[in-house]
Amino acid sequence: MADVYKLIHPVKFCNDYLSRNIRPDGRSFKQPRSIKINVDSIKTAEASAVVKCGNTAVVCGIQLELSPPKAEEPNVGFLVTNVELPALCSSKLKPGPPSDQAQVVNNIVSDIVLNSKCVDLKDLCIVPDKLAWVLYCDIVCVDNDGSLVDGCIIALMASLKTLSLPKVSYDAETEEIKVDPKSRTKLEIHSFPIVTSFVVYRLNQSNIILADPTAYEEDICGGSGTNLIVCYNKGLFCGTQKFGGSNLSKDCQDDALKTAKERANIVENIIDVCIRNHKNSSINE
Amino acid sequence: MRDLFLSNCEKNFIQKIVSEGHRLDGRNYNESRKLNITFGSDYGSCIVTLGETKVLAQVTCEVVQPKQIRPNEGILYINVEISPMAAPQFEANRQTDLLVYMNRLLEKCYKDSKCIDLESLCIVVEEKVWSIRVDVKVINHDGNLVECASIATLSSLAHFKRPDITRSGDSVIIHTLSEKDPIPTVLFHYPVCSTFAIYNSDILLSDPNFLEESVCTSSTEEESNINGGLLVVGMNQYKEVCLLDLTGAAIYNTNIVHKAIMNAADKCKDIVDLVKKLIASDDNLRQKRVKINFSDIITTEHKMSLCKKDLNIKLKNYNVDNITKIDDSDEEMEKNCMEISKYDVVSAAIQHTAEMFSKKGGSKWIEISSDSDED
Amino acid sequence: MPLDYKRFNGPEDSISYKRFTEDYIKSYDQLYQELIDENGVRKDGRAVDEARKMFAINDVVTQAKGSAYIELKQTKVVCSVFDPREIPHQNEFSQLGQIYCEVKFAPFSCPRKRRPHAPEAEERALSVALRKALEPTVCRHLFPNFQIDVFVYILEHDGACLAVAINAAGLALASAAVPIYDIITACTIAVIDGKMIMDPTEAEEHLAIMSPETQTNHGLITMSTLSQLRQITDFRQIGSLDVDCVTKAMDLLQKQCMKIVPNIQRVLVSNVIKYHKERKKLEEEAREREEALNKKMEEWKLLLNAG
Amino acid sequence: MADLLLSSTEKIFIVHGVQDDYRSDGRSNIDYRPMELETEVVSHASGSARLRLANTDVLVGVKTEIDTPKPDQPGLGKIEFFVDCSANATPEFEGRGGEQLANSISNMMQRAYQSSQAFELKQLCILEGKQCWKLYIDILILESGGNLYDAVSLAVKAALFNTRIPFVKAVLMDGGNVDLQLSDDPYDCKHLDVGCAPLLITLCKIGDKCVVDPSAEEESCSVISVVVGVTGNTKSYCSGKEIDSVKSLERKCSTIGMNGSGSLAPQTLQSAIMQGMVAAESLDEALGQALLRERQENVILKKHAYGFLK
Amino acid sequence: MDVDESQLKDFKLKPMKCEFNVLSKSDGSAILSQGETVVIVSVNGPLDIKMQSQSIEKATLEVLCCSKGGKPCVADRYKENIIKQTCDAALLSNQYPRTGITITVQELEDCGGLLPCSLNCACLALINSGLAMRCVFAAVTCVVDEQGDIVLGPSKEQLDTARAVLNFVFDSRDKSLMTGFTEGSFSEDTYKEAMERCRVASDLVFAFYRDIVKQYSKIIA
Repeated sequence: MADVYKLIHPVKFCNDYLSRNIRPDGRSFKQPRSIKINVDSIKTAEASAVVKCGNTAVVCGIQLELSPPKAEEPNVGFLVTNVELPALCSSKLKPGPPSDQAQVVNNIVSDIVLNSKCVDLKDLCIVPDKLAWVLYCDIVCVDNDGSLVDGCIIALMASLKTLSLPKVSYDAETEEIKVDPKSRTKLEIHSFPIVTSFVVYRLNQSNIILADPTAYEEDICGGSGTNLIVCYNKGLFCGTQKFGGSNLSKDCQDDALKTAKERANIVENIIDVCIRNHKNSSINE
Repeated sequence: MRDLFLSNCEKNFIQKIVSEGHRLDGRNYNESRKLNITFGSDYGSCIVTLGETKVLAQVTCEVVQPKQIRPNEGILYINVEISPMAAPQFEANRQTDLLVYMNRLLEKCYKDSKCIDLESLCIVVEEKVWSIRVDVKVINHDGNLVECASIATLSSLAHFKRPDITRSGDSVIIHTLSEKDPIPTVLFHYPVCSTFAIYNSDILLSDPNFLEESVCTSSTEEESNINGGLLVVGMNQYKEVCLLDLTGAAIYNTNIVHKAIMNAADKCKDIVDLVKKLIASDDNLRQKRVKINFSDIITTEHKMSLCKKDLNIKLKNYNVDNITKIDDSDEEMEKNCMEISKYDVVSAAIQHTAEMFSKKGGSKWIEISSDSDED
Repeated sequence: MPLDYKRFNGPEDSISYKRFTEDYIKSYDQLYQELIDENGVRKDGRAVDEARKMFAINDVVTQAKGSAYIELKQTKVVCSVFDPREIPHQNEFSQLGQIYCEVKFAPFSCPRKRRPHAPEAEERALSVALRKALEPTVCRHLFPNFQIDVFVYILEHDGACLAVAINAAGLALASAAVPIYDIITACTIAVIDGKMIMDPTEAEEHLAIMSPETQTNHGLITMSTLSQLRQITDFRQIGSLDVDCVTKAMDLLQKQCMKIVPNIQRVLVSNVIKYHKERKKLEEEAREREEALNKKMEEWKLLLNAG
Repeated sequence: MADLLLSSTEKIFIVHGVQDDYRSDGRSNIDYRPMELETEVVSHASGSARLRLANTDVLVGVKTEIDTPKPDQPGLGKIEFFVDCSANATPEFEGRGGEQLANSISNMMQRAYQSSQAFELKQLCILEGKQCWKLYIDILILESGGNLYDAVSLAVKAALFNTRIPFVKAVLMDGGNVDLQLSDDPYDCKHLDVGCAPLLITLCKIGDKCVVDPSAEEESCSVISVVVGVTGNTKSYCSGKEIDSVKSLERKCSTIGMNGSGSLAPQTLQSAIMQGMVAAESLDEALGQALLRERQENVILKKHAYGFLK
Repeated sequence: MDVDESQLKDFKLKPMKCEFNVLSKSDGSAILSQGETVVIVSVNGPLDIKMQSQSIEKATLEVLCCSKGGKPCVADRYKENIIKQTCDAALLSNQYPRTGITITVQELEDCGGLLPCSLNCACLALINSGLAMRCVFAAVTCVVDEQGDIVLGPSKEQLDTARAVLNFVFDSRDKSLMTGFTEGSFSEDTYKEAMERCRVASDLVFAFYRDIVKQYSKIIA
């Protein structure tokens, strides 16, 4: 019965719930969905993480390659992030080259990584002007049920935190490169950006914000994807994006910033615990 | 591209007034619209306006690996884009016939005529060369895109300066503009295209606007249009033909091509002179550290958009002088012949026949004639 | 290759670091010894004819009509199936429904190299093979002029990925309630040096395709079957095998495919049971609510009558 | 594949004919249609062949190029197949219509040539890890009258047999550069060893039976066909004294695939494979003889080229 | 048409110059310079579009951003998205169901602050096109410099050295936030202060809009 109602009167269905201070999936307005993280589950990647935020499932894998650095910036390596939204993750996507929406998400994720300066690209240079690491971070969405950017950043950070670089020796004379995959050094991560997404919903002449929205809630609120993305990084904000949806009032904004801050601490903890557990279990093995 | 339809009324009207010696905007047959070239703050960026037609061109360069068959030559790449900004009938990111046609014409005119010294763009043979890319963007399409785009391409190429480089051993250092003065591109000659609309197979309209272009290439209901077409002539400042292209119905009158070439020769020289003059003055200003910016093109001119001043319909002034001037193109032609060039084109005594001979000997007589008269 | 303007690109000439490690190139014999010891026990401890343990669940992708995730140790595959939709850009009526299949590898899925984002020959070949396998399975006459989209995403490739993709697609089709004739199952066998190796890993597959110096049999076979109907929907062999070897492998594959069927069935049945239970619970709750409401109504009525 | 419009009565006629081992053009179920083969038809290619199998017409050109070998296979050359379904062949190939068929044919060929027992890629190596030959095999389908796989594989084998690659000496210079020395004499070439190159045999299941070399009409009566790639016997491709020095090799399957939307019973598949092996054997021998004769004629008689006029 | 600098109290924006009707073939067009950054925008619509992209509820908005030279890239899609979502919220697009509206943005000069300039120019072009709008909008940029001070209307050098760049787009009716996007890191207080300052500064932009429209409407009348 509820399904039919939802299908034929999507807005009213949502209104009915929200006017009773509850969301269609039973959460309160600012309550995010539960998060599950699994690191290093994909062996073909150098580092990897699988993250589930509610139904949204994201897999991130990092692969390492070597390349001479750019002529303009000889002491800088490369960090290439790409978010892939394959057709299987949502009924709105069709197979083919990335849609506009996928490119927008891709750009947001890459901007956050750059803005937060979590990886110092100079760390990735091996021999200036000759050799540098290229980190290919591919983030694949397997199930898109809203708040995609949150999941992407969590997956990316969890995998970056577990990444270690093998030792490379470069012979300047013969230009010969040797890599020893057994002796590895951990990549230093300088910051810890965590993203929380919101949608702004207009309900009876006033605006409310919903944290960590599902795909259905995103649709209802208009625009494409989430309306407000707040990135919190160790005491500072590094990037807020608001577009589409209803206008944001001051109260809502304060609420959103507060929620994002709280959630960032929790998520940070979850990732750390998860990585620690993984390390312990691998030692025990 | 969405189809654009012309009413028969419009077509017939235009056909009629043209055959009576008028044009909708009051111009003479071989009168061009106002040409305006503005340069931007970067080297190699310019906006060219020809009447209401506006084209933006930007030249960029990067270091790439040369092609295997031409290891010591740089690469010139021309890319035309027509966005919905040009006119509502265009769709974004769609390859239209017009786009392909324009790209090809510009390539013929600038790449195939070898106007750029590609060898000077070589840095290290087989390894590094400059690749010069010209992006031509149509901002407003009111006819005669080819001419406007070609002037834009030429001006931006002539205006462009690439960063200087120093080679030390294996490595190549690319200097920023502040470190070392950039180098201009070497152009052997300055080709420019001009378009003519052909009406009734003997009337040439130079610089046709959008309406005139569409009418002369479309067919009316009663008579399938066999007499109209668009003729593009590309010529350089030495009055050498670099490009000749005809769309629409075939001409059965060779004279018209000669007439067009005569007209184009003069016009192209004027345009090239103007481009050179403007670039020189632009250079002067830059040396005086005057800031040049596209914001200079913002004026209050267009405030009158809905008043008569901006409407492009005008009645021609019936001056006795003006009327005689229309038909004396033949005299003008002969005057042109006196100019120094590698080739001279002389219209011969027999109608429909012209001889072309080279000054430096070689093959003496090349006869171009229409078969009908030879018989 | 033209640059992809719709993604971020790394430098053009980057190479995986594995190229510069010491043991990048190994000879055939070296690899052989690594993978199979003299007692015929494989690197991961399996016997030659032993398949890997399979983990399968369905309805993992909530946005899809039906979906499945199958794991054969390191091989991990997700598949989702969407509602039938009208065949796009088609001007002729098609009597039979069509199946559109797309197999994609994640960029990080392969141990040897980074996969490019743009579809490449191998992905296209796998997509065709998957469609070939599924076409005889689905009752296509039930939805003329419509197509069903089947998307398979390979998260990690450690051998037998086509077989796993087919199994996953079969499970996803079933959970999407698409009418099918029978449950489709598939598996792969590798022949190395004449030995039949069931359900090979990526390293074993690589060795099976590599050509030995001797003229022994080597190759790979993937077969998909409809076990109840005793039909083969697709059969793909590569390498160099004599006829006896092919026949023998076919028997083994058939048996193995049969073994997978109950597993798939169990997943499907458990799902139905789960759904049924949930439904019952919901109905129960609804009834309780109604009863409570009725009771209140009665009370009100009593009050009203009394007042 | 080319969709012919056949009425159901026509289809029944064909199916019944196959049942009685008597096909609509008078052949039995194991007969091939007449073939015409000519090599060296494209003068700019290193090797070429044109094959006409009744109404199916295929042109194959082999181009050679020097390339660097793959890093994980330093001692092997490269071979690549490209199929072009020309819109001349049938109107359905217009635009991107033939793309899928072209892909599946080139895929099948690539797989058939994968094993070293089918085609020895080592013979294309110039200098291990540095230089090798890369063969581009361009297949043009000029007319499609059924049984494209078989025709393509025959033409490819003929074109490879006809291919000559120049002798090249490679010397490793200081600093890892390679110096290539090419002989001045353009006739200083070697032939490739293609004796064991595979042939693809299509077995089309019509009714209960499988037929070889189906015509376009027969293909439209069938929902499933099996394609078997069978390696050749080097012996059939040697002349004179060489025959004794070459060991006769057992024929093997280098690839098996299925086409069409139907399915098969295991027994049918097995018998189809067996049938394919038998057909391949006679086909391979016939091809060998024809090619040897053609080569001899080329050398001795200055053979008259027919080209496409015939 | 420059904004009178004496009008500004303790802050100033970059001088703005604008012209309407620059393109004869577009339904609405505007060219705007903010400092040295120049953008031209054309608006076409309501247009007839393909059945597939039609919506029965409202007009389909399509935004195209063209950089001056070189190749398209992912960042262009991001800009398009921001402009699209902002214009979508400002337009009364449900008045034009089953049609399309195309906004094309062409960069002419980029000396920092291209996207805010594009947004303002798009708004002006929409005004010029005469499409029904719910409100107009103004984009204002400010940077947090190395000392932690907030600077409105930054120059190119200030943008390059800034610790953070914050852009806000405000609604003309109640000055509420329609769109916002930032670069770099900043504290919550800085964020709020920057937003308030930009909110006040948006008045200048709206005044500029009014000024322009007045000038043009006088002539038409």
